[in-house]
Amino acid sequence: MSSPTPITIRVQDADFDAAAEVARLVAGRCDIGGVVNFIGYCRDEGGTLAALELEHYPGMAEDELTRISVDAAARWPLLGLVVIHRYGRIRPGEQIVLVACASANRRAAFEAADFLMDFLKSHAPFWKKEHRVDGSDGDWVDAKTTDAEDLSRW
Amino acid sequence: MSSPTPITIRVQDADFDAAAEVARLVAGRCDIGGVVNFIGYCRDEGGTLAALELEHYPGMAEDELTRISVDAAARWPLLGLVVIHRYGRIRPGEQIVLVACASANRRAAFEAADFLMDFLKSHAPFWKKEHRVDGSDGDWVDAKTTDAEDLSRW
Amino acid sequence: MKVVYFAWLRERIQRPEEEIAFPSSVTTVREALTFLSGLGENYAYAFEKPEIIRAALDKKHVKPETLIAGAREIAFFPPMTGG
Amino acid sequence: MKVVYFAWLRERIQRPEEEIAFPSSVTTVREALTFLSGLGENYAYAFEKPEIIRAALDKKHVKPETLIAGAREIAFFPPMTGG
Repeated sequence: MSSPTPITIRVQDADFDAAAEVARLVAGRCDIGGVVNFIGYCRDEGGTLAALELEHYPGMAEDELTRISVDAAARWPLLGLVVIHRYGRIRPGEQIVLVACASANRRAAFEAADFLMDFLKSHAPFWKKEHRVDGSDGDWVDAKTTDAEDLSRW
Repeated sequence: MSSPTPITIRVQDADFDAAAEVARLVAGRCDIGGVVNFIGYCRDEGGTLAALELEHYPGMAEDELTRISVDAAARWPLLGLVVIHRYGRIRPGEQIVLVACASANRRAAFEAADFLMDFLKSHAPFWKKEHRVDGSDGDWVDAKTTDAEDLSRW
Repeated sequence: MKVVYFAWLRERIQRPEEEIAFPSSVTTVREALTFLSGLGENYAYAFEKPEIIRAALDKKHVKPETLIAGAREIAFFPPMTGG
Repeated sequence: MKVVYFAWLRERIQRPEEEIAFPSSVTTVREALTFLSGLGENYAYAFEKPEIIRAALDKKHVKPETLIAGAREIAFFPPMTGG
């Protein structure tokens, strides 16, 4: 890789446009063979959840997403990479997170996107609190034990 | 899974709108936790390629994409699945193929999309011919030996 | 039986499809391929590496030993390169 | 030193951040946590399971044995649940 991978990181309360991000990744390029794009959504947990409150550590969130992205770009031959993570109140059906990876090679794009999501979940300083439909504050979401298992794959 | 996975298969010469397909997958639903979306593009192969000619076996192409998709929906708890494959003349930078998988669960969506691309490449009756910038007909693209290795993962 | 060809098989045989009356001695896909490869130089060229040729009966993938009886359409093509 | 808390740690301690003058005997992240957990019931409750608490010094993940000298900001938080 002679040129560094273009990396876009954004931490924002506003929603994002995944298609516009992918369009920007591939704009004017003819060396990209594939883009893998993951969008994470807020679920309603069987109708019990009114919203998630996403708390983050300003500054560190951007730094960690950048660090994880630079790591991914060093491990796979990526031609572009976007990570966007929202904070604030997010309702069921809304978008929470976007990871998009472009590469000449399909497998690299899949692996890098998968890796980014695994590391983001356990390293980026975000925390989810549940607000229930019945008006009560739900619990803070617990880190899943599968997150650690996911990490051990890399 | 009480309801069958909604599956959309299209084989077409026209371009597609990946964002519209993802929007349709998630529309009105609050049980989807993630969508993995792969877009394959035509590369210019270092500036030597003018276009790819995508030949397909009408009828069998749709049947095979459907069969592979039903297989994926049986193996992973998917909440929606889209496969679109173009045929005809496709120029560098243009989209060739879309696979999108929705699931409550991130890992299922990643694995199913990866599986679909692996099986699609070696089982769906499409063939690529290269048209070179210098005006000559290039060769038919050879099946990669890595395609068989990719399949052995499943 | 309708026989269809794709990609460089179609180019070498110089036609996309044709009607072939296989003799009764031809019972399997492999035998059909061998029969076709004897129809002329272009066929011999198309089928010169039979081990890499794939086949479908009525638009379903089949193995060389599959019986062709009852099928309406047989297709021969190189390994697929979609995606 | 500026100390910041997130998620249920912030809720239990009932403040998002504060200025703490650690005594000179507090040299590591673990010692800082132990010191804080002695500041009152709300702190004791927040840090009741120290083994699950994560920490950052100047917005970088650190281990319990990391020295805090020179840092401007120390953060304590539960395991992260983004994504």
